[in-house]
Amino acid sequence: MTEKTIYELSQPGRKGFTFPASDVPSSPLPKGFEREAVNLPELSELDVIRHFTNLSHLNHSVDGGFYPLGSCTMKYNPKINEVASRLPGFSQTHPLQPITSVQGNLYLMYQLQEWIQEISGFHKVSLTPAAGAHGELVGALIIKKYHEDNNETQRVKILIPDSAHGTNPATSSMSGFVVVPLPSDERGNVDLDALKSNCDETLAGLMLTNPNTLGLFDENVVEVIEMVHTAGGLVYGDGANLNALLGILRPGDVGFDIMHFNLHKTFSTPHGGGGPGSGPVGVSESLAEYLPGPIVTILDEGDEENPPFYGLYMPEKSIGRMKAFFGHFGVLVKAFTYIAMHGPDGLRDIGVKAVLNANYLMEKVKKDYFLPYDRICMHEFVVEGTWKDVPSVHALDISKRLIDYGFHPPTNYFPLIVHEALMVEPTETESKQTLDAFAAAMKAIAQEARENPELLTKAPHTAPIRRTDEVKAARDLVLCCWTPEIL
Amino acid sequence: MTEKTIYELSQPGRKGFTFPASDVPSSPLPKGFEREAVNLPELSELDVIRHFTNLSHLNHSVDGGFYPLGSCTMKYNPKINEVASRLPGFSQTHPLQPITSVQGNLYLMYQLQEWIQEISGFHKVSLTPAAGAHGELVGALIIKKYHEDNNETQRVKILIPDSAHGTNPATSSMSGFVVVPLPSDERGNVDLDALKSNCDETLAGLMLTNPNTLGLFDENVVEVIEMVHTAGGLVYGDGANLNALLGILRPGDVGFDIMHFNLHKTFSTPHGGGGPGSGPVGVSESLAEYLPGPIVTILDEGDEENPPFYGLYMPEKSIGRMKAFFGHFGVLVKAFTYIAMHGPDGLRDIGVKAVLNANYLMEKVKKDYFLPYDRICMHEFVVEGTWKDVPSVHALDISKRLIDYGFHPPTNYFPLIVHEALMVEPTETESKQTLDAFAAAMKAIAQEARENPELLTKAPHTAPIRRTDEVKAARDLVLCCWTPEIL
Amino acid sequence: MYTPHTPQEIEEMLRVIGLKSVEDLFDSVPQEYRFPDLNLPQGLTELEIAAELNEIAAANATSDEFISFLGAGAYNHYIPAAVDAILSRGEFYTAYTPYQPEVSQGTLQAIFEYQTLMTELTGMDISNASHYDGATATAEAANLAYHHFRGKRKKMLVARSVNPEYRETIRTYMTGLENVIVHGDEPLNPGEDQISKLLGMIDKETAIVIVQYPDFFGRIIDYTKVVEKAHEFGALVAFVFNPTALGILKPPGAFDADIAVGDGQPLGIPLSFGGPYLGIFTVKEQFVRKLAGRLVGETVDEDGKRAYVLTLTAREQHIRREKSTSNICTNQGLMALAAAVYLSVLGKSGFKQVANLCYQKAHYAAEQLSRLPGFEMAFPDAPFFHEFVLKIPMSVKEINDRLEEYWILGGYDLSQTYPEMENQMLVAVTEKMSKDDIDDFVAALAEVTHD
Amino acid sequence: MYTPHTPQEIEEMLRVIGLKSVEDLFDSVPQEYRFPDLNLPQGLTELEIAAELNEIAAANATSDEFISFLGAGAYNHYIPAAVDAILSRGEFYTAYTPYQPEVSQGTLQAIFEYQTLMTELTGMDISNASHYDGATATAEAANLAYHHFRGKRKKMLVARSVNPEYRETIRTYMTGLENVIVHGDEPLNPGEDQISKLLGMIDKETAIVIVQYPDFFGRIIDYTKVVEKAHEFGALVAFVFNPTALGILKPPGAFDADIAVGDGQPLGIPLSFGGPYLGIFTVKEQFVRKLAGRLVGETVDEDGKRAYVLTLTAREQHIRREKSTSNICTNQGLMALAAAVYLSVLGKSGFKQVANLCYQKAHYAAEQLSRLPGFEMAFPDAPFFHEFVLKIPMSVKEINDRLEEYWILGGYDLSQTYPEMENQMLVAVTEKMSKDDIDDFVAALAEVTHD
Repeated sequence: MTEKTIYELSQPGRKGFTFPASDVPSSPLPKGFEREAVNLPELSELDVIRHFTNLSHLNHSVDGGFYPLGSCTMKYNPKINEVASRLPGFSQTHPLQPITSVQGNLYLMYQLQEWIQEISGFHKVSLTPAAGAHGELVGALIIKKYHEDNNETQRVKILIPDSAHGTNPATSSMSGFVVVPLPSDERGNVDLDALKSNCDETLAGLMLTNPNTLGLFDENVVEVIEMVHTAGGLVYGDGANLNALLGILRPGDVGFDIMHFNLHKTFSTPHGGGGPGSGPVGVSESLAEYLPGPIVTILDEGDEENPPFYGLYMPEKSIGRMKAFFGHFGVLVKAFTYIAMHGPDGLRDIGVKAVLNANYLMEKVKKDYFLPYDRICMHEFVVEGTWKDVPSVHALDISKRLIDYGFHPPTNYFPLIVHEALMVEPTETESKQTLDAFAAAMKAIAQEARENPELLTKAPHTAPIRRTDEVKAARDLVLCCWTPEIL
Repeated sequence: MTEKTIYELSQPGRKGFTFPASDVPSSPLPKGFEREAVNLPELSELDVIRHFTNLSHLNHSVDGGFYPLGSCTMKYNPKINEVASRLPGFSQTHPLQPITSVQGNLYLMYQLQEWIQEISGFHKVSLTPAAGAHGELVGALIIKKYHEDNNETQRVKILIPDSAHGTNPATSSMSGFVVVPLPSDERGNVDLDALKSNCDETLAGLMLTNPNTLGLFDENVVEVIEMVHTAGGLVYGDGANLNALLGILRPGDVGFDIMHFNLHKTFSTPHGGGGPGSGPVGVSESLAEYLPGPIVTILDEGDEENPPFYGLYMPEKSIGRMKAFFGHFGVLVKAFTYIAMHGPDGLRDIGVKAVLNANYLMEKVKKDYFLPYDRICMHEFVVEGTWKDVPSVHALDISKRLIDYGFHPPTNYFPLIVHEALMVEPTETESKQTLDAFAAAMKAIAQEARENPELLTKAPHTAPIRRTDEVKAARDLVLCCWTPEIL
Repeated sequence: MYTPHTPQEIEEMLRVIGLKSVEDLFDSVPQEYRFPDLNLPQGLTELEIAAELNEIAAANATSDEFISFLGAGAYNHYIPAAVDAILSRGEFYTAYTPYQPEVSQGTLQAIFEYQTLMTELTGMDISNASHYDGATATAEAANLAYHHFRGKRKKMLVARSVNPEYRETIRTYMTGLENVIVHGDEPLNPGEDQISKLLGMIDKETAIVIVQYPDFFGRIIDYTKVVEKAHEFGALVAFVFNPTALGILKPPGAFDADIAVGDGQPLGIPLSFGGPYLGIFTVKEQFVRKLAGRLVGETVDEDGKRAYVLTLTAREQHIRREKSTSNICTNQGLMALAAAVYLSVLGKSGFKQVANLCYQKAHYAAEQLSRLPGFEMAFPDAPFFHEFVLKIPMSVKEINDRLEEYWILGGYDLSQTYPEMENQMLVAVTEKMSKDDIDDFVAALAEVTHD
Repeated sequence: MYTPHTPQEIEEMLRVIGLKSVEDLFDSVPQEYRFPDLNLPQGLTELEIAAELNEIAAANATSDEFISFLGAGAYNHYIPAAVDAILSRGEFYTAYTPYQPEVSQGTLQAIFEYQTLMTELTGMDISNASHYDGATATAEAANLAYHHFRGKRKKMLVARSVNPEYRETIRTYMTGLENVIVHGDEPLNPGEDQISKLLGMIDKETAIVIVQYPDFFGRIIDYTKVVEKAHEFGALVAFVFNPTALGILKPPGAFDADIAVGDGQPLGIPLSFGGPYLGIFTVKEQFVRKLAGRLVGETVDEDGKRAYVLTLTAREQHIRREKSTSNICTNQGLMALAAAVYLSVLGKSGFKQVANLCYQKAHYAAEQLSRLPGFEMAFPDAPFFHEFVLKIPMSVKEINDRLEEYWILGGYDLSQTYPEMENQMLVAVTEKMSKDDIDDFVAALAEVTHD
């Protein structure tokens, strides 16, 4: 099953592609800057297609099977999305064209801003952030700039619950804040006492993931936000788990000040093997002018005969640009398509079914796996992937054994507050039959663990490769087809 | 690896797709014609995509690996072809639109007619036939009508060499001819004596595959055609093997009267798992008016400012329509693209490299497999898939064992004149590295046959399924997801 | 262009073969004809051909830009994005006929499912793996009947209301068979009725009666009596059906048809200027060994696992050679896959919905159009599906020329194939058309006929 | 829409959970905020949204319809059909970050190959698995420098000839870091030279010097002295490069750059109104443990078979949490795949050819344009790649407005970001443009400036 690399497939002198000969008089290349042809592989188009087709077969994907990777919301990506973003009217527009020539694009972005505002309850949305973590950074920088503008530069402390996403602490420190972790209480909520003791004049804000990475909705969310606000802090909501709240609750309504939205999770744009994502950010009214831009606005309302005329603006106190141009437009087209197709009822249906699926699966899985926080969950749940009577078996072994059953493993070892965590997010697009099959596999594995633990500890048995030597990878660092000798 | 059927995946009440509600007043359905909803499966879009994606993984394909299926010309299908036929300007045109509104389509078809004429040396081409066998039928019907028009209805005999394609006899009898087989001589050419003895006043024609299914060019082709013509017969050329002749020889030049062209072989349009093909037919000048139509023609030559104006016509003595509309237009677009990209030099390069690859591979394979006609071949060659010292091993076993090496088997047991035939056509798009790997596998299998014949007779070992029970399939006829009880 | 050989490799390969140059490979080709100069334009790069194709395609008017009321055998339906997502997978479209079941289960199972879907759709027992298109499938029906009676019944009765191009195709196919007579489709005399005419012609020489359902004019006709009389005389009956119509209409199987054929283009296949489409071919169980084309059957592999194979191949031309009754050796594989994916995506409810929408919108259009001064329905009493004939106050060509200014492609000009139907337009309406589109059409027609 | 649940299944699932209705699932959500009414348009079917999207897209002018001379960070190159054939495979685009190597070797090996291609292209030692775009990759370069010096060097020098949007992005990123000063990119004084200015500013406080190559004005500048002086003071140097240019130009590695970043959009990624693009991030070997973003490394599996994994993950934010230097947790996976396929298809000869064509055509355009009365090259002595600055006799906006009538999108108006560059147009020319296109542009400019 080992597929050669493109360099191993390369043959000197082979040509896969030719451009037309030059039709203009020749100009000499600039002296002193010449180089030999770049050492690229030399392949035929067939070589390339066969290589990458065969590589594709080594991947698990949503199109190929169940992908219950917790907190990643691996829902089905409708095929119409792919058609949408490839329409030449979208894909062939240059970002610096005169705005008169891209009114279609601007209209679409404006609508998407409005829709995300309506869905989330925030006052204003910027579509520019490139991914969830990028949106988080926006949020942290807004908190920073807001306090600076209010001459409260002593506010350097960001509170982060231990049930938050892993990026939150990194984002905070990247923004120059001091991170203070908050413990969870026995129901998985933020510990209110710990919160209270941190509500002082150094408090910049709280980064709250709700539902949190245990899949639990914080029952005290209103009180928590109130406490932070009273202390002069801002509350950032990590929107990575928004799928559970569509049509159920608008985070802006309960007082969140800032939130990013992962279009590649909640709004079905494909994950692409790790990107491109898209992480628009919404804020409350008082923070609207801090957003990164450009943002689409209506320059002329139009009338019965003429549609509105759209343009771009940079908010007055903006934290600045987060990237070139206007965000991941191709991804925005897909999210627009998805929201337009769902409408208010369809969106709520997503939230309801995501939560229904998670609870149904949790109910079945918890018979054989310890569920540390046993209450109604939202879109995902976390069980322990180990048993006292089989100490040799770990969460990782269960994960790898699931591969043999045709499933992608859940998220392993996260959140850190659950011992040997297995974090399962089924999403709303999976059927009861698939959930039943997964639950049956989990049950079978629990039995195998007792009867033949090697089935787990040596798993996977049917994947393209067996377990990998990660220590060697980090020690012998080979990061390209040939290891530079200097390493 | 067993994938459920769409009916096994179906759940009562599940909906995968919805149309807009009706926006017109309702009309009652006609009385007496009502039916219950058709018993179609009830699936989500994810169910459907996952099902067919997983099914696709059970196929060998050119995009996935070497496919040396003799006489099928499984060459690489350039990806630009797929883009071409999907351009909305092509795919969204209705065949009955006014010709003023489809001048682009007609121009493309006209060019393709002209180009195939130039490539093949025929006077006139009709693009309507849907596949090779369909084109063959056209040929046979033209022969019939031609003789009828000349009041030579006694010409009822079609000669078919034993090295011809399997469809030829069926085509002839479908057209009301009596089929007379012609033997091959020891060099694989048509036996001239046998031909001569059949050249009488009942001779309607000869169906000649050249290069024939042994991959050999008939060295006496000029003489053979001459003899048939002298006897008053017509010569039909089976164009299935035209790939070997591109830029090498124009069949029309050596006297062939009629020939079909497999666009899905020679001109790189994909085989589609068994269709759609496309089988345009070319004829000599005296037969031009017999072609099926419609054919594209220039109605107005135009001038410097105006392009020519294209239209359709039905030839005067046409054998008639072979299908609705004008042929497999979507396939024609791909063939047009391919020819336009190659030009005269590129086309000859195809012919040369196809023959080079076949001879190189033959040279390597013949060391371990008996080659009954040992001379320079054209695009393919045929060896015996058995050895006297291992009588238990058959051509089929070698084929199945090749699957374990990642290759599609060659054509088995055809042509009939070679004992345990393995017919190998590498095509010009495969690299020397692939040919070497195939030859190495063939060599290894020859050794395995001696050392461990079960490796062959029980093969394949790594395919999605093992060998199938074809007797049961024909005896217990299950042709749909549930066997009708009447069977 | 797509040949990977480097100069060095060519040298090495020639050395192995034992030749000096690639030209030497062609010594058996007559020298005077060898290596002709082809008078073709020089090859284009991908960049150039892509630009040229865009230009050529732009010279057409498309059903996306125009509102089109053309049908007459090809229909402008919505194709869900999921269909092409599957069809564009290289594993499907770069595979060939599944001769080797061990590495072709994908194609085989998909066709097996297609066969199942077709039997459900038509109410027939057996479907083959498909033919080229509706016209050739219809011709193969006549061919089957001819061989069913071992050539002894020479009369093929075809209704005039069968698609004219299909009738032409039948005639072409029948020229290969001895003394076969195709008729029944002459113009009707004034007051003559198609059904009565056919009934009067059926006799013991009749091999098959071929009718269309809904017919070429869109009419839904009850062929019960035709089937009864045909069976009384031992003749076969073939229905040419529109698959979308079967979403709401009683299927051919329920009429006791022996054969049901049709074009599967409406099932997820683009208009594409007439092809490639899909020939659906279904029969009663008793004809299973007589039908032409591939069949996929279920069986087991050596481990007893379910598996699919091409079966009853002994019928086919590469085995029976001159004794086989048809020379067809491929099916329309990728198009059959399209239909299977289309019907799977739409499912039970979606398919009924699309059929009903076509019906409802066509009826609204007919209602509105027939109110225009000078316009009337040609068959006011006949129920119809999604197509109908409109008598109009001038020539169809003239009207259609004027409609182009309104970005409308008018209906099919019946006088092209039915000389007796001057000034009659065959109008098709599908689910893609909104009420507004229809109203625009009505308004445009009012304007252009008012001038 | 895409939820598969049937009413019966919902019942069964609720019974297993022990609830009466799905509403009961949300008891922990504050009641007063639960189930808000969303003021959104009702959902559309696929047929409807497809039509609406076509309409929206049609409201744009595209680079297929217009001849476009816009560049300035995004370039209109030809994308071989093979690229999207691979990118549209569900196995790639519906997979996620390859956390589980056993079922992600496809993505992992593709990225490993991407990393290799990027090191070959840039002449650098190490490439990561990609960043969001060129701007963020540049900002991450500054971030790396900041952390490399443990926050002790606060001065980030950026040339004014670096893409203005990249400079803005650096500034935004730097606001999170204490007392960092970004400068060097103030408008030049008359007669002042960018290189001299930078040379004059480099000191022992300088963490990094960031230059662009070719620069934002298309100029090919020799930064040898900048690198020497920076290294003399222990500072790092980052090159912001255009990948196409590296097809014919000496790479950043050859200038001894420490970091080379750029936007990979020209490598097979559609313009798509500005994104998603591809941030290329490459470094010298010594920074391998300091660069942000994913890295794929080669290793073996338990059977000793070659395998790929995400490696050095200990650097990443989900392990190091607040101690990590960047929060980036995805890469731009599918875009990196696009670049890998693009470079594999073009190969050694094709990539050189495209770079050379861009160069030649741009030079022809510059030659022709600068001959027009009132037009001149802004930097007549500077070598340039495929973009150049043209001084024109009126405002760029005015000219561009008039060019639209000629189906031409004129070059970028530099006065938008460089107030000192009134009436100066940045013109980009790629291989997609023919001599005729360029001549048309010249003729159109002659006409619109002649009026």
